[in-house]
Amino acid sequence: MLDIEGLVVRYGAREPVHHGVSLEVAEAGVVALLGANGAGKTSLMRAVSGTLPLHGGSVTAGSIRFLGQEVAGANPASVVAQGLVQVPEGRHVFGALTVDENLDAGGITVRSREARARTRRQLFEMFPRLAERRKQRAGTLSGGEQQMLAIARALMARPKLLLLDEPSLGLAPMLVKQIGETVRDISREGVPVLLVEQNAAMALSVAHRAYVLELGRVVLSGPADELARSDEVRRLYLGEESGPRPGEARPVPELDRWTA
Amino acid sequence: MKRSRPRVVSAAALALALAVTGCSSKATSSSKNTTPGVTDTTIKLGMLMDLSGAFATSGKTSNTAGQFAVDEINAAGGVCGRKIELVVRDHAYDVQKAVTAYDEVAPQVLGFLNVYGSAITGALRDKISANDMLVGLTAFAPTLLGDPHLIVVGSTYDIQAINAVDWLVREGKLKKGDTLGHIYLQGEIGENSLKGSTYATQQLGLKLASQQIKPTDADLTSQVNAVKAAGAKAILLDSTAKQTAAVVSEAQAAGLDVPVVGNVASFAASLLSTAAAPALLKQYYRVSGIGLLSAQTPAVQKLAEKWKAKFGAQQPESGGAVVLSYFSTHLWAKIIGGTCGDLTRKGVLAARAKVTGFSMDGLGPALDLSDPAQPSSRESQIHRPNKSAYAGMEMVEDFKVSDLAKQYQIKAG
Amino acid sequence: MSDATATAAVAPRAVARRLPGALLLAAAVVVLLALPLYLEAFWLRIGLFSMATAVGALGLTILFGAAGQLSLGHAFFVAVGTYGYAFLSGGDTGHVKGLGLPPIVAAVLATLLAGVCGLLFSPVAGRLRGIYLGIASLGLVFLGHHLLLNLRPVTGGYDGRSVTPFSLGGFLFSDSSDLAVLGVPFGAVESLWYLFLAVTAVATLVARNVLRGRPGRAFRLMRDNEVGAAAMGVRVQRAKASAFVLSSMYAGVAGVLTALAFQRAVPDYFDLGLSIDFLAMIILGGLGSTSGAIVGATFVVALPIVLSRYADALPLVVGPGQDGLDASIAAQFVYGALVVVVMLTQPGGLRAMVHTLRQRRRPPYARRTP
Amino acid sequence: MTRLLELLVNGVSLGLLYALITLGFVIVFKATRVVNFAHASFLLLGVYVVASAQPSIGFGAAALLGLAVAGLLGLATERLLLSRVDRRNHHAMAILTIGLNVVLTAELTRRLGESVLPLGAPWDGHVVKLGPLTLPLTVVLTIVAVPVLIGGLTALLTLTGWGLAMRASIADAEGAALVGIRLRRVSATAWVLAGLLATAAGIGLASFPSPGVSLSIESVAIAAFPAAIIGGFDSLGGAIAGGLIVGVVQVLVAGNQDSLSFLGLGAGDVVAYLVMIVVLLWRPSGLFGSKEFSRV
Repeated sequence: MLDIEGLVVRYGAREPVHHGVSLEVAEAGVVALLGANGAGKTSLMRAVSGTLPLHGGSVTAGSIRFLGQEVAGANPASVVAQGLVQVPEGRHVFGALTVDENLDAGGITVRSREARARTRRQLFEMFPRLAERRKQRAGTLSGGEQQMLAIARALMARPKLLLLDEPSLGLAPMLVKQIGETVRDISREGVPVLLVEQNAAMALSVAHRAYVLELGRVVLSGPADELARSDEVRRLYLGEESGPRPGEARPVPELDRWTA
Repeated sequence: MKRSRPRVVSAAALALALAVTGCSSKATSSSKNTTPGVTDTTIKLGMLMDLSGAFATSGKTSNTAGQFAVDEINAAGGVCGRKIELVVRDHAYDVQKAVTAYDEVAPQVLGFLNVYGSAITGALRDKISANDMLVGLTAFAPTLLGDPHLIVVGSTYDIQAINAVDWLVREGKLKKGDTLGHIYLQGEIGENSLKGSTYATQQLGLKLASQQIKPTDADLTSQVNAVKAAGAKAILLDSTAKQTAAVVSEAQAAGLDVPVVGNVASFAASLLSTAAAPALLKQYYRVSGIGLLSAQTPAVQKLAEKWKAKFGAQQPESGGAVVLSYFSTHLWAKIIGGTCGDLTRKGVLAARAKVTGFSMDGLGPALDLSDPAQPSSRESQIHRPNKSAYAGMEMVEDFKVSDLAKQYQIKAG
Repeated sequence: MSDATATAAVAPRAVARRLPGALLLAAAVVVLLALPLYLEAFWLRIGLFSMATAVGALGLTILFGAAGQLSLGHAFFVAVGTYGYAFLSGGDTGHVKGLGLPPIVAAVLATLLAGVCGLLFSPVAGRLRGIYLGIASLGLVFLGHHLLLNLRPVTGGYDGRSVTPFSLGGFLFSDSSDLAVLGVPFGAVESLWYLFLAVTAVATLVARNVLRGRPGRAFRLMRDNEVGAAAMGVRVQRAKASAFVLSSMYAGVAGVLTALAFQRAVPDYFDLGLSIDFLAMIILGGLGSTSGAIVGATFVVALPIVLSRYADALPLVVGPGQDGLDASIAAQFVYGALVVVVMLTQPGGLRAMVHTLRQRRRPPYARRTP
Repeated sequence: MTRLLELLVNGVSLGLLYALITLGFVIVFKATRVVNFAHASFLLLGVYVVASAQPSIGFGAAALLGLAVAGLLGLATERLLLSRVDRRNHHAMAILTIGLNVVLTAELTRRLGESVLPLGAPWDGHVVKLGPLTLPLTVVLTIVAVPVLIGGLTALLTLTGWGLAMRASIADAEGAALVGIRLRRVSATAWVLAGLLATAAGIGLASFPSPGVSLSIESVAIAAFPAAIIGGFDSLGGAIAGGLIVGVVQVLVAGNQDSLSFLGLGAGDVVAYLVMIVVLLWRPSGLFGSKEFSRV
């Protein structure tokens, strides 16, 4: 459904973030993309959703095809129109707007009023907390509630594929678990999910397939359960042994600005 | 490397400096034998005007009228057997540009026919006296008196205010015990005018209610209301032309149905096409120390014809600026004509004091420049707007000096 | 390219690359020193204004370029320098008072006074960011203008006050000095040229050291991330205040120089337009760089004046008083359009443009990625 | 008492016009993070077009033309200039508007000079008596029309999809892009709105008893700066409140010059900035502003 091939992203004149990343998301299920901070995960998500220019970046090589259509370099609105919706890292809910208005905005590309109302009802069943707080400003919600809202807002657009960028970031372990369940629910409802996570344990527990990105390259890929058992992943991402490998550089400091 | 750099620099600098300074052209050209701006055939005079800034219309008008006079003088053979040439520079009412333009023009000219703008004159005063330059002004501030380098043509703002108050009383528009409202601009015009109105109201047993405004103020409702609350029976107004329109309309809006007398700069012909026109025609008068472009004397008619010949139906915004510039250019010719034997800046300064009875019928009052500490005249005219008069103004009262203005003591600044 | 790396041990290639630079600098210094012997007062005056403005721009580029504090109040601090000098060095004339201090003392005190004003404003500056700070400081310009008009005994009101010529060790920097060098009479502009050159050079060196040294790093850290800077041991409030005070003192020096260049202090010069011009200068030149500030200042100051002078020679532009496009308006058009074009093509300013050109010319091995 | 009331009414009317100017300024800033230094010249250009077209096509059509030209100028600024700059480089964009302002001001100065162009509005020259108060009709119309205009704008922003898109982009640009809102379109509308609001305010400022359109109107529009700050940049309500506060304070101070002489003469303009600094010391992001916005 989503085919990325040989992707290279650059921010201005800086060194490219990727060195030809390729990955694939199937028609159903959850695909996890793992990697340390600075590996290029967020840039990859931005490349797919078309928001790279907002951060001064661009796709300089490779292709991103969604349902056979090239989307690399397309603007975010047309990407959304094609059914590819992203929940960004850091949630980016509309703090000054109410929960209801956030959901309205999420469904802004859906023409049918009736369809919007139906989706909203379903979402309120899925996230009862949001229904309770529908008149409240999103900025006043807790972190976990904001994450739920961000996901619900994306689902309002009735996506064909949902991209989730670091949904567990900054959340308490219990909430992380809840997010994992939500992701599983969404894919069960028939919406495939590309999940980008630093929290490999959670991601691998819900994903079917996974890719591991390191310094702009895919270094590992395969079925999630196999990866979860591999030594490398266990050591590096599941925290069974701490500290980076010798020789593995920390992210280039200049890149922090762009990926933070 | 880092340490060696200054040595390289200074050595090279020294060598080059020695090589270079041997042949400075500036050294030879700056011999002081000849007077700047004077050759056997020409006399150059400078003009520093605002031709592109906020007062560009006035600047251009003065420039044109000055050129009319110069052409006339040259056609009649020039002065001291030499033709007058103008060196015009635009300062756009920007002090920095004015100072550089002065530096550029000063070495080329005998004197300045006109330097426009009080801020500009202020910035240049020290240089002007250092250069023994004689400078004509488009300003009537008594604070400019006492400096032999500056020419203030005609009566000063304070005297004009006194004459205006005197006229209001003579016409019965103000009676003893009445209140005069005075709305005045912060700056040399308004504050000097206030001295005059304060003096006149004291002498004539009137009360004064004054309100200060800034040149940039557009909404003057509160000032007008304040004057109204003080019970003013007439308003003396020192403002820009735009503000005049605002004041008369706001007075009308506030139901304050009293005469408004403005100074010479407070009117522009285009105001008569604005919404303020009815109020202006009804209430507004102008006091002026120089002549009126629609006056019926031959000298004035000749000038008006020149303007018509050049601009056709397009009448000047400010008839006063046309008259003043033309009049003072002729005055300059008179001054220079008095020192043909000594065409130097010092000679010109001395010649200025010899002019005691210069007049041109209807263009201006008889001028006496002998004492720089006294105004060259104490006479004023009163004008009022009239759509059919040339440049929008007609005569109410010809040049006259009030007794009050005669005895008024000016403290030169 | 820090100087610390350019020790004697550096490969000969690096030395070879730097040598032309040193010679260029030497040539520039010679030319600058010799100019008063050749140029007329008009050009020297432009130079004086440019240098005075450049010093002010240096201060703003430290404040805004490095520390990220947007100030639209720079004109105010320049005014403090100008009037401070005029008041402290001036004598009593009529209603206008003065303390009659020796000019050099007055100049130093005026600079400190501007710094103190900056310090007084720093509680506000420290609390505000971005556009809030920009407009709050804009308030200073209006407040300052109001004070200039109303504090008559100090400022002389709308008419301004004259400025005591500078003197140092008995030498008077004015037209009444009898000094002549190689037959060229040294009046105010010629002698002030050297004074300004010296002050500008010192100001540039200090600014360069500040920007390249520890304070500059602290400022930039603070600009990019206050919390991060605090975590790295930068005392944010103090660093902000010191950036503000330093920049105010630069403005103060610029003010003193402006006073000397004008030979008179007039209130209307210190308006919002001046503050905005300062901002345009440093961004046109290249934000946060000393050379950018100087180039930007020279450009903004000189362009309208030079264009007016050569109006006759330019197509479409008419001389003063003729009908058509006035030189001064044309200068405004060119200035405005250039600002737009530079921002469209080189948002990094003229300095970035030079940098790109230089990189293009340089052989590939010398090219560095920034 | 009557006088105080008159001053107050005049102040409110002026304040409402400031509010319109400030609204446009704030909307652009919120939608694009650009400080529009050319805002005052947008206003002057719009109202200049009205005044110069009015003799030949009548006031109504001229007003529409003026609004259209200013709106188009806003659109062109966004489309032709700002959209070519990296949208994160707010400094470059702000400086670009400075350049634009220089060009516009130069051209308008050249055209207007010292002259005053009559606005030709049908309410010019009319005075209304309301009990003891004598007020220009303009003042009364302003007090009625501006709230209606602001109400209409608020309704558009809260009730329509366009308004939702606008508010969502203002709240979080990236979030808005990710739900399919076209940010370019939103910025373009913000710039068009700025031009329209500025011209509307300009028509008020140039109306009787003001004699017409002249250069000084531009300096009046600068009062939008402190007004925007007093209100707090991220609240439209704040823009309105800020405008009102500045208008009322200015008129009251100017009207009581005599008793306030210790402030120095002509304190009316300065006092807005004094209020602003006091407000900022108390609340660093204005009366209604929220914290994040001062972090721009």
